[in-house]
Amino acid sequence: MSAQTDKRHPYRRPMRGWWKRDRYYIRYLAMEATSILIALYALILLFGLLRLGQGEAAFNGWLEALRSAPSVALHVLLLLVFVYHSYSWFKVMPKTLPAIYWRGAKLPQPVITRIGVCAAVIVNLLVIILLTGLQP
Amino acid sequence: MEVFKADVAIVGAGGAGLRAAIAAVEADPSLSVALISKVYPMRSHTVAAEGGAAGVVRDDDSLDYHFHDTVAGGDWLCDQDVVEYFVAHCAASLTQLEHWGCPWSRKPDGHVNVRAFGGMKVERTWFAADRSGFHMLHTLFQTSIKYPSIRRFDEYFCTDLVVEDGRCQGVVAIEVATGRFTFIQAKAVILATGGAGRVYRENTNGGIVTGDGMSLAYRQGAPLRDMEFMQFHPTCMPGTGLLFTEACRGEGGFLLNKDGYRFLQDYGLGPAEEQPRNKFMELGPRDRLSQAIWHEERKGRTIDTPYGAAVNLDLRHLGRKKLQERLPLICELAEEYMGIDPAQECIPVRPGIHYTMGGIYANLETETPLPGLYAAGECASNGIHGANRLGSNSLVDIIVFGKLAGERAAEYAREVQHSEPTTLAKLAADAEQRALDVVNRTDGSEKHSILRREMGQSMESGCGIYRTADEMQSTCDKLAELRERYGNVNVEDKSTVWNSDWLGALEVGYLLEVAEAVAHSALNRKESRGAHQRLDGFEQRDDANYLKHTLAFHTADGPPRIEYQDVVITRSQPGTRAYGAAGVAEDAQAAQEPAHD
Amino acid sequence: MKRSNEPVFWALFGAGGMLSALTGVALVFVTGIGVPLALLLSPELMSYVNMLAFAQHWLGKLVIFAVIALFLWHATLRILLLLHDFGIRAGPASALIGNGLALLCTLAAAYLLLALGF
Amino acid sequence: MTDGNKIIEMEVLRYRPEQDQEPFYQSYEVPFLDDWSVLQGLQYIKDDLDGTLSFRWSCRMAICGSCGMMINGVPGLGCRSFLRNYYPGKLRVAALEHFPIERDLVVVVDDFMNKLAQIKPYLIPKQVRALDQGEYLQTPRQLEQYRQFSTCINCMLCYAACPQYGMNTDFTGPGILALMHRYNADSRDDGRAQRMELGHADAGVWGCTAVGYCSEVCPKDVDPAHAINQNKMGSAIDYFLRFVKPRGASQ
Ligand SMILES: Cc1cc2nc3c(=O)[nH]c(=O)nc-3n(C[C@H](O)[C@H](O)[C@H](O)COP(=O)(O)OP(=O)(O)OC[C@H]3O[C@@H](n4cnc5c(N)ncnc54)[C@H](O)[C@@H]3O)c2cc1C
Ligand code: SF4
Ligand code: F3S
Ligand code: FES
Repeated sequence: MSAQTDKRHPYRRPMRGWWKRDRYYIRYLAMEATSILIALYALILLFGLLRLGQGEAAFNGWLEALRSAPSVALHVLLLLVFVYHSYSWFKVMPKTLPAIYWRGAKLPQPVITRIGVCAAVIVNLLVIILLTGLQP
Repeated sequence: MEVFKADVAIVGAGGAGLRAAIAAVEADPSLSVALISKVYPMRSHTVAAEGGAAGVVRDDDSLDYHFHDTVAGGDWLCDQDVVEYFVAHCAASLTQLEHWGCPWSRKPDGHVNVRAFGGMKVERTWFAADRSGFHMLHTLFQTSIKYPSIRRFDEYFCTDLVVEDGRCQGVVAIEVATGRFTFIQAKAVILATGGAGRVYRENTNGGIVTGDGMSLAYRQGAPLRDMEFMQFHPTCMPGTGLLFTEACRGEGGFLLNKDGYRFLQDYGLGPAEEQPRNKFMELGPRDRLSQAIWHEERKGRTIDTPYGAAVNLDLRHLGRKKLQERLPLICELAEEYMGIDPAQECIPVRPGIHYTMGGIYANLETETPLPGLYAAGECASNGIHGANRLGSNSLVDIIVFGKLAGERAAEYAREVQHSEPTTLAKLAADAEQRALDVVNRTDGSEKHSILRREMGQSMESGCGIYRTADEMQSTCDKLAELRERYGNVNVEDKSTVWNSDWLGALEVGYLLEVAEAVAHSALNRKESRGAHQRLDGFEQRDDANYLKHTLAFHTADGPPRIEYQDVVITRSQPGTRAYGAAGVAEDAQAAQEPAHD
Repeated sequence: MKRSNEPVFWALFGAGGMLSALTGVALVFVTGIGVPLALLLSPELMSYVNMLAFAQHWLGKLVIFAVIALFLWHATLRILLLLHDFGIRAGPASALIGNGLALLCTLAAAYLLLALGF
Repeated sequence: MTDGNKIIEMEVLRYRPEQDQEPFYQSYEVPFLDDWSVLQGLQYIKDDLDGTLSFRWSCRMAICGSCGMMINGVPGLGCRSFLRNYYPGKLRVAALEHFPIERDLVVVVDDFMNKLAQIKPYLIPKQVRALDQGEYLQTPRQLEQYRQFSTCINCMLCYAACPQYGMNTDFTGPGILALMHRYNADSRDDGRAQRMELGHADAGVWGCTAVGYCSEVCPKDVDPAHAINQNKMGSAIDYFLRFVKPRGASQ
């Protein structure tokens, strides 16, 4: 053994396919992936807005398209995606807030998530109820 | 070989080493300090200390009380001048750590809180939950980063001291990542390498606690002092030896035998009361408690576990809330390692090796007999722990004397000059060769893991809680045999990068030397005192002949040479070590006599 | 170290994430299922006349703009992350394109809403 | 050494830079007792089967932070994971992910140590106090604000869990950002603005994408994801406030 030469040769492992290493990563990516459909939904609305500006016939065409089977199927999927988005959003939320104290004790993070989810349920219901009330 | 020139070199980056480094650069920022550690500083074993550190702060407490608790706890084998210095500097040292950010647990008014500890008359143990050593170490390490003149050598394994011109002038170390040697030349060297608990098998110490520094100094002629006093901690996990801190009892935990009886009342520690009372029952000193458990076992009143006899540590009555707040780490240990919920069940515990009272002889100024060499922390024997250390005196020892060592070494470094580099380089090269010989030889046949195992077993059978001449003699013989066999050790791994097989072999070399010092010091002490208890006609303390420190000197090729040294007594003449009700009676009587303090 | 400009995008991301978490499910249900299939809701709700009136009211404009723009900004940040996570390392270029598109759509929505008049 | 009659197969990732081109798994048969940790299994291998296996360890009680490793693909402390939980299956042990492998289970931790030093991990007091003035006052409630973040043992499991660190090692990473937050949140400290120069950067809190796995694997409940992400709000506010009142914000 010759002691004065450096035989170090650290090995770096590749990151390729890292998300396959753990279920946790898959869940994280699923959360990120909701964004693609959220963008799609925003674009659908934007397109509706464009059609609205182009007059009644154009707008009715857009409404008609919404009634097609593929569109309904897509929106059912969107509905599920938004449900998952809501849930995962409030799951992460406690991490983004400073600790909240309630009667001298730290509010546990799952409780904050539950409060968030409840809020989402209530607001969503309110929106629907409000709109049903607005019906002509 | 690479050479690094420093003013002060410190071996060991645990609590003592880090404190020394900061003190040295604060004393003189122009000094360069090399801080060498075989592990990253935050892995040092100070990290494992749970309970806390003693410092007088309460109005009903006094330095005098702390002095007397320490001296009596040490069975009068303490150097009282050193203890006086020590108790006077504890609280300020701990406050200093607070100023550096240490998160000591607090009282509602924002002042630091203190808890009860064994053998202490008044609550004076500062604590950070049950992670006191952890927080002290991390605070010191992180604070040390502030000082650019501290140059760290992390994961450098020290193999030798370089002594020339009658003084210590540096150390030789292996860079673990490369296997290369570095000579760290220094005007002063501080050893802060921690204890040697690993000479035994079942213990609370980390794998790195192998007595390296003790052995390094010993080989260079510095004596190891009072090595026979190895502390058994009464409450360890059977098998692994992991520690359940004394704070468990400080917070009010009970020790029960297999009949659910608080047996300590049978051993002069009673009466048994519900509330913890200082110096009573479970808050007696460690040596007494460990001995009581030994006797219970002889009486057949202990619990059997696969790892031997145990008694129960009962924390159930403290309630989950208090356990979580004050003893979270203990809860975690019990749950994770034993599957026990301490709020519901008792924890079986048995005594295990915990602390090395002895060490490199250092005086009140932390100087060893070898000029230029200083020692602080658990590797040193500065005289404050005597024959039995009190819980929470060590964590404060390491910072009080770590600081002093840093200051003294800095002073010394400013007075002396580096020697001629070529002579030193030659000595360093010799040291390198010695370490390389261990790994390079190809004709060895002994496995160091086996030597280590046999040593541990032999130490446990011969130098346990109770000792007899026959058993100690056979341990001495066994150790001589192991020393012989070590000369024939084989290191399987011949590589250079992170060769832990090689380092393991070097550690066994250190351990064997320290073990011999322990066993021979024990064999020669024909009395019972503190942690050294004999059953063969020497059951009593013998102040006439043995109110003395043992000094073990390294010899060329045989067992150590044993000498004795007087104990420094200033204010407290040896008396009866009484705890429980007897202790109160003793105190009352002392109060009536004219004060001899 | 250079301060990150991420807060700008992150704030938009957060606002969009919160808005969509609170209202997304209801909106998708109304515009994509309830109204088209006349489920619970009358198709009249989204008739040309109603929607025009809604979009001409300042509050309606605000709602439509917020939903479209914020949803997009929320999604853009995550899509960019996703690209990054899958190792598509266009770096600043992809960020420029992604955020550019989101900005374009935002401006388009604003223009369209203004063009509808009050 | 053991009288255990159960034998578990441990596959250990080996890499010896002096002879191996790349890491490979080596299998060992390890007889064990029920209370044995993965670390004890490795020690058995080293002491009795193969002295050339290298790994770090010391305290055996989950406090020194030395023994982080991938255990069946999950970052964990060797001394706090138990063989019985993997038996009768086999067990794969590898060096911590996202760090370069120095040798066998030993990784190069220079990056972590450098980052630790960069964030000024020491108290920068509001008012310097002399020793004879006694301690700073700090109520249990104030202590509670940072206590959790001060219990990090520097085991780096969170780094092995964080893909953002894996993809870009410039990212300061969870453990160190938690340590930064520990000091920032200490009532005695006034160094926040200095430390956040790093925190505000792309490689600071903004390098985190809230994957959250770091907190999941942390053996000490430090919750680094919480430490980082609650700082995003603060960092963002600071970003915008800069324009409003330039003096109040850090440069
Ligand atoms: C489980 C446990 C609990 C404890 N609880 C308490 C308590 O509550 N209260 C109390 O007062 N005391 C307690 N103690 C005792 C106390 O913690 C120790 O005595 C003290 O921490 C020792 O500190 P140190 O700085 O001397 O050594 P250590 O912290 O052990 O540091 C030794 C240093 O030396 C280095 N080193 C060693 N050999 C070499 C070499 N060859 N080359 C390079 N570097 C080397 C190591 O890397 C390390 O950095 C406890 C001990 C244990 C084991
Ligand atoms: S935050 Fe947790 S996982 Fe990360 S280094 Fe600290 S203790 Fe380990
Ligand atoms: S896993 Fe990484 S991305 Fe953030 S929340 Fe944790 S640091
Ligand atoms: S050995 Fe210390 S954390 Fe595992």
